[in-house]
Amino acid sequence: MSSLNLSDKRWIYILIFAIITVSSIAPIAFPLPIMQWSKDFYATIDEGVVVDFADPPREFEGVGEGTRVMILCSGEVDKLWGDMSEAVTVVWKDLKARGANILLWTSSPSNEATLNKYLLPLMYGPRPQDHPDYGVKFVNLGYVAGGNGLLEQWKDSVMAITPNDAYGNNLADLPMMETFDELKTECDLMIGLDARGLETIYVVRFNTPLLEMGGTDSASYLALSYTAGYFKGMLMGQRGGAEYELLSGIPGKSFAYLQNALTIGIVMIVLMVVMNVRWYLTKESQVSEEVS
Amino acid sequence: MAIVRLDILIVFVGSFAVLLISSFVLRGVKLRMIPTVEASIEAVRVATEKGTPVLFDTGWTGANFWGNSTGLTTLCFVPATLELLKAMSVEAGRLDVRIITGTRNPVYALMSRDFMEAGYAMSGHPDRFNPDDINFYPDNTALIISDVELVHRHNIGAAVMIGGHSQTSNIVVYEALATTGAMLVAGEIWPNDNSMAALCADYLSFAEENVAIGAYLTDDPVPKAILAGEDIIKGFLIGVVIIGGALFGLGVL
Amino acid sequence: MASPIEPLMPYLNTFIFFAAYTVLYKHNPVYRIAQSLIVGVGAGYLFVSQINAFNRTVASQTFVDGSLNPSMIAPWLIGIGYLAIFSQKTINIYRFMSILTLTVGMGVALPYGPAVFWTVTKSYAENAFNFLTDGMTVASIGAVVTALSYVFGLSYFFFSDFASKPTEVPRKLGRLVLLIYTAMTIVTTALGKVNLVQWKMLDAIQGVPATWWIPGLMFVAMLVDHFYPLKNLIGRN
Amino acid sequence: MVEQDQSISSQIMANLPTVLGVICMFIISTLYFMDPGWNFAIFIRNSTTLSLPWPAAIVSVLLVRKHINNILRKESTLPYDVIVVGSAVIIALLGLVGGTNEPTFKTLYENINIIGTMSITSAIAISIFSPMIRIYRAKTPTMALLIALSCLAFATYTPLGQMIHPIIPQMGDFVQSYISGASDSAFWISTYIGAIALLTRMILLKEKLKPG
Repeated sequence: MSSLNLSDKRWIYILIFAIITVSSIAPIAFPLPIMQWSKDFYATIDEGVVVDFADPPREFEGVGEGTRVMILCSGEVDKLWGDMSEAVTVVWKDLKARGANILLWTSSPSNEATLNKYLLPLMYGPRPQDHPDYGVKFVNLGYVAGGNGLLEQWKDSVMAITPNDAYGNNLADLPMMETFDELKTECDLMIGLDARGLETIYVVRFNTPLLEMGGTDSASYLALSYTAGYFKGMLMGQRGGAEYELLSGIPGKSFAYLQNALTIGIVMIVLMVVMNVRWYLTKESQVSEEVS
Repeated sequence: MAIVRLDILIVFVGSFAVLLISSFVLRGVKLRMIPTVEASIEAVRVATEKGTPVLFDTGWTGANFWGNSTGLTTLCFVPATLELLKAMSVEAGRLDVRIITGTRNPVYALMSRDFMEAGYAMSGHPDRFNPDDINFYPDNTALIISDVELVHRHNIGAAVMIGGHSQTSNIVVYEALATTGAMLVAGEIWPNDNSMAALCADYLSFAEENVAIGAYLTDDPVPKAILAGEDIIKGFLIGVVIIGGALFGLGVL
Repeated sequence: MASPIEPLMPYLNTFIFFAAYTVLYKHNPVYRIAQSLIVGVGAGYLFVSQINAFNRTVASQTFVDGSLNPSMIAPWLIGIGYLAIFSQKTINIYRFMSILTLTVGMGVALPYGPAVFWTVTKSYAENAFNFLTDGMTVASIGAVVTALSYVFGLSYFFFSDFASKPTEVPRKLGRLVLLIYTAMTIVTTALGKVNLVQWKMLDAIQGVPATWWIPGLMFVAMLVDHFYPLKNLIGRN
Repeated sequence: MVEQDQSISSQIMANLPTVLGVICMFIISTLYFMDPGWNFAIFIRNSTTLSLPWPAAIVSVLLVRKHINNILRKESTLPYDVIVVGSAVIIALLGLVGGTNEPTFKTLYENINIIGTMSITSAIAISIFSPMIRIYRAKTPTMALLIALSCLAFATYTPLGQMIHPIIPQMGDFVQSYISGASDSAFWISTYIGAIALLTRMILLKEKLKPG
């Protein structure tokens, strides 16, 4: 390996790690504009929305006591958790505070392991199945294989395909599931965690209101679904968490990540400008040398 | 039994009808080139000159039951990339260079064994095929972390990475390839992954271009006529936006 | 019940997380150990989870109350058919199974293509001229910009001469639209992923037990190695 | 005419798996448009889905076998091959004996593979910053635009833009929501059309899914 000189790109790596370390030790608050899709996300939960892809339109009146919310952890949450943790946490807290009935499904063992390790203990303690809310306000289906094909089948009945929850309880014995079985009609709101394909299964056919949460950059590949109106709002990354904290007034830890983003943003802009100026000056001096 | 969304059904059937008709009517229409087809074969030659193996990484491309539209595009990369692998294997067999693959899809791993073996056999050197050069990894992380290791260990001189990689992790391998100065031919299923290829690749193809690779690897005019037929569907959609938009705007619809 | 090795796990996961970064310095044994563990554990886990999945969904359902369940015969046959790849005599059986798997997968997802491209296009068309009724708002201007960008973006992908030559200007604009997407995506991806590093850094600093010294130690080792290659130590022994 | 018929029938016979596969594909497709679906289609779909553990298990074994062969041949990678084989065997034994809920089995997977996944995903950030600094030079108008847009995006997605002027994040928000959204749509939709074209080629046996 060549010696460590100033043009060595390993300096970039060291610089970035230094920024992250400093940001992690001493976070401060910043002014934060709220993206339109985040405002839409909160408005859907708070005030509701009308979905009119199929006839007749469906009117959703926002999340209140007993609203049936299904959370579908069907994307790559295991990879993105470090960029989604605070947003998912604050939204879950809000749903609980509003009295929603929450049904959770994870599409892969690693997604299930991620939520079991980082989210559910925070919300329901080390043994969620023993929490007083369990079966009444919250049911965890856990990892059930089958991807969106499974969702296609669940549209008619969850219990017919999947009789048990993640802990081996019979779903039919859980009071919350009495009116939360036929998803095409009995699910009032779906929230996808990096989920894809729900629009073609539920939205365009059954007008199910759909919200989406992902990493900061998930917006790039989910943009179609927001721009085309399938998603009624999106919450992206730790920044999305900070936005939701502001909108809902529920305190959280998202702002720690913004200082890091700010410093990185400034450093990258400065570096791009400096490298371009350096390149331009080098080019100019080469040209003048050739002329002389 | 009821039909759900008749309009989508009509578009579905109509699309096939247009393309089937195009396969007869549009034979001989000239198509633009796709850069990665030739470049992939060139990558084999470049690796030969550098005396290193070629990395052929298709990521998650393969059989899946995700049951969503992105799963469909992933599936459609299978025939295209396998045909490309076979064409590269023919050249690699002739030049006596190894192709080291990387895949995380079990069905694809087995199929690539079949196609690669056939390619080496077609080159006249079936003995140069080594099934151990087909690397299956249990997940995307193992694939990326092992690809990086292979790039450094073999000092890889050229790579063809056409497929799908979770969360733009393809760029981690690209960055490793940059340290060895490798030629990079890339094309990704997802647009965000493709943005990473746009940042780093020497040759890039994207979106439907990758699905069309098989049609470019044959002299048969029918597949090319079908590709030309795609333009009719795109033209129709553009027409829907412009004419339909005006009619909606004017309150006619 | 917790695993007896649970107390060691914070150290292990911090080691794994930061070991993957050591390759930025150079190809080294720490990276190789992390890589080998990820591959090995992943392979073992995949093997077990597949056996478990097949057992739960097929094997345990093959005989119900002592009688054969006919719907379970096909999954057995298709699965076993994959083994046919190992003999040239039977390879066509394997090919049939793999083709069937691919095409059935395609069949599940096939209608979603037209479902998306038709409903998206229709939705853009419906909203494109909203400014006529809603006036000039950010949303109505956005709708017409969306429709135009979509048209340009789509026209970039024309394959044939008969379509692409007369649409040269829209295709150039389409390239611009795709470039804008690319630029935005590259930056948002970088900013999103850097959050993951910070998330783990926070965990290493604030978690119990604190494990920040593991990446610290790795960094020091790399720095020392740069000036005094550590393999010399092994060589001299 | 007779010759042509013969050639079509012989082509179908030679590509029987592909022909049957295409038929199955359309049978399955009908399920999307029907409520409820029909039993035969559901049977094919479920049977194929349920068989998927087989190829995954086969290639997992092949992977381990490759590393065992390396150990037997005493390759230079021997210590690492031992780690791969050892960890795979330990995990497999834990899972097979204790089941997938066995605590050590679960915790090893969580603390090696899930954290490894997060690590590799996080490494993407640095893998992007590095080429951005290395490659982004305003040599052409296109590159100049790319750099300008990158600066806009950095300012929009961090508090920086708002600190300078609120119009900056508003511009970034507009570009992302409308232009990038439309661009994403064009990208996906052209690929979906490409998928339909590929399947048309399969119907005409121009894509056979087998070599030769």
